[in-house]
Amino acid sequence: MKKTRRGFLALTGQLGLAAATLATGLFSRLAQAVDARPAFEATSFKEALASIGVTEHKASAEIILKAPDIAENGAVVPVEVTSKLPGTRSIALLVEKNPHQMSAEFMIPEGTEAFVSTRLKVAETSDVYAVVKTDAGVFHAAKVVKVTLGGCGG
Amino acid sequence: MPDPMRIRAVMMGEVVDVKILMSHVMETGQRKDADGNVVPAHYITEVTATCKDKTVMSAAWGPSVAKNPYFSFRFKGGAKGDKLSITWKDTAGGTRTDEVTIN
Amino acid sequence: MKTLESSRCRKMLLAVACAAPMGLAAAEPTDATRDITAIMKSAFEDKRQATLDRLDQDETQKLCTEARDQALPAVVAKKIAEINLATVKPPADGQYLGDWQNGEVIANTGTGLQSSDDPAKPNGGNCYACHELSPTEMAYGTLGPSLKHYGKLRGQDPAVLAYAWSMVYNSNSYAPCSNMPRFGHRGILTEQQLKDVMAFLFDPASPVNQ
Amino acid sequence: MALPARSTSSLIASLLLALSLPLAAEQTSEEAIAEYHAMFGDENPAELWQLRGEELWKTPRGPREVSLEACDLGKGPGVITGAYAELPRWFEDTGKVQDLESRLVTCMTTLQGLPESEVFAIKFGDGERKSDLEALTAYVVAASRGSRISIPLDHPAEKAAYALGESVFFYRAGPHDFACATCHSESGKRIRLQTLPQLTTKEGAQAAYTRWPAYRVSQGELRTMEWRLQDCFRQQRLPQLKYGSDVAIGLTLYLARKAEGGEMVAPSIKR
Repeated sequence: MKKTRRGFLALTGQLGLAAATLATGLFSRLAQAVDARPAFEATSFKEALASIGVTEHKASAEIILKAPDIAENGAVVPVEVTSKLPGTRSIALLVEKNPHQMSAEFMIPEGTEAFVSTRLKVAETSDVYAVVKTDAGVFHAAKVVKVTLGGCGG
Repeated sequence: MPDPMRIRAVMMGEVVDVKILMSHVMETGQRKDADGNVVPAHYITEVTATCKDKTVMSAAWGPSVAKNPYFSFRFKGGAKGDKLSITWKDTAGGTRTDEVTIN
Repeated sequence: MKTLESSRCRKMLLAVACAAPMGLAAAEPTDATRDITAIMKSAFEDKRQATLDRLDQDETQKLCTEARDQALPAVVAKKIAEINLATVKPPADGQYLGDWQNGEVIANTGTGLQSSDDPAKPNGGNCYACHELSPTEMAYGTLGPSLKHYGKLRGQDPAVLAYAWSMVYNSNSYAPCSNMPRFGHRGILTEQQLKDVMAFLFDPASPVNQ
Repeated sequence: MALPARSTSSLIASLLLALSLPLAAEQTSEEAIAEYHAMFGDENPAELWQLRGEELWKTPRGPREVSLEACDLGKGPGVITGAYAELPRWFEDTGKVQDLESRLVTCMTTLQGLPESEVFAIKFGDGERKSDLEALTAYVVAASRGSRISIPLDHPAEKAAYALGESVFFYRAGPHDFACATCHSESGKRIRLQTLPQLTTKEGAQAAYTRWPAYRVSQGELRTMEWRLQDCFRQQRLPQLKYGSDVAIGLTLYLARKAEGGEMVAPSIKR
């Protein structure tokens, strides 16, 4: 672990964060220490959103979030977002019950459609959020994805 | 050397429809191998797409994007024959760029 | 066959490990099955706890293999039921019901005895792979009958408890060539685990009976 | 008065049907799983294996520095179109019934001169430890998309392999008394939420066999039939099936023959 941490320090120079990570003494946190970006280090939904500058957000029917009702396997869950909100600047995907809620954030420049489709890991049955930043504020849509157990060998 | 991406970029009316598959382990750093050792985190953190010197998409990813990632987006301003370039960077300093011709 | 099995068992107990699921009741191969068992053994190799002796068949496995997917002749069915009913051991203290919460964990756990499993961990029963149990668990299989409201529908009459115990201990005692493992007889689950599974089926507080 | 009576009873029947919660829940969860599968569309990471396999097939490798383009998979040297749909089959040169994987091993060792130890170094890939055999298999199998499975069992050795495969399919053993047939000889059953194909029927065998090899979502890897069988036996609590063994090939041949006439769609995407 020490080696990794030094490598990480050299790589990112984020001394403060590394010290804080060390102080928690949590193995899973240490294992995560390669990532210096606060949004992806956050361990609560609120904290994750705050780290991308979001404190308030409203539900909007103009965001269409497509995800399956049941994921046969949580390792790969297709998620597709279309925002019909004018002035959409970015789309973030968060999984509420994952150890780290922030999954991805997509910047939408002028001329690019407010549409993304990808596949996420969902650790357990959870709400999946699409959080959309626009010129007129921040909006979200959410959908619950049930993750089921499967197979003959557990 | 990471494996090449499979990129499809097709005109749909005036929009370029992009579909990408990337070869990457996307290790979270939380998984243990058969011997009980933690597999170190190793995942893509950044993806950018460029067409005619313009960034048409940039994304920040964390470890919960699924293994061998799939990513699709759509943009205007491209035309048949234009080049689209996709680059990813990962936590281990790895990177890969692939280019396709829009058709 | 029953006497043969149990005498072998007793001898083996003295020697090493009768209680180990694999050591049990591997009868001498007959002409009909010697070839296929030998072929199987040459095509497989030991992997951790999953060793080649697991390919040896006991009398029940042999008879069920011969039947393939056809209906069992009545006389064979009767024979299998007899062999297996004789293996059923009631709980030592006469108490059939343990802790339903632990039983629920066992019903949900699919690991145990695979080459990839940690032998230090308790085996699962994987009941949900084949049975509907708690009405709130939607990911259940249909290879076996629904067991929803099992205790609620049947009550806890001693005969009812004894029958259910026989089924989980050795399914072949009443259902010859059942798809269901013989959990007690083959040492997959311990006596305490079987009691816990029983409680999961019968306890009025268990989610199965809600 | 017969008419109203009939419609009343059918109304009651449909009410009963609607109230039959387990049935309704089952349909819902099965539909939801179908929806989950549909969301993957044509975007299958198996393509990444196909790309790597094509490269491996066409690049001169091994001590002899030749490509695999002269490899005979049963339809003549270098012919891959439709080859997988006719495997396993008898090969004169080796005097054996071979599946695709074991045939690829033959070509890599005899044509390219690669030592068997190197070919078998990584049978099943794991993340950055990539298996050449899986990549090559993906590439060759994809060239059978749209081809119909044809296993005529012309050679006596093929008939013998089929008979062995059938015996193995019904062989019950291990602590759990499992055989392949335990889970795969009834229709319309499932384990948890996974529908089980009835492999003893044409319909069930076709549904299953035409979709393997597959990208396994649960592992993030492309898996071949050799892996599928080995992993079934692991779950049966049996020891490890040897790669390319007569049991592996016999069972594959048995399943392929059961799926006769089915149209190959593999590599597919599976849980």
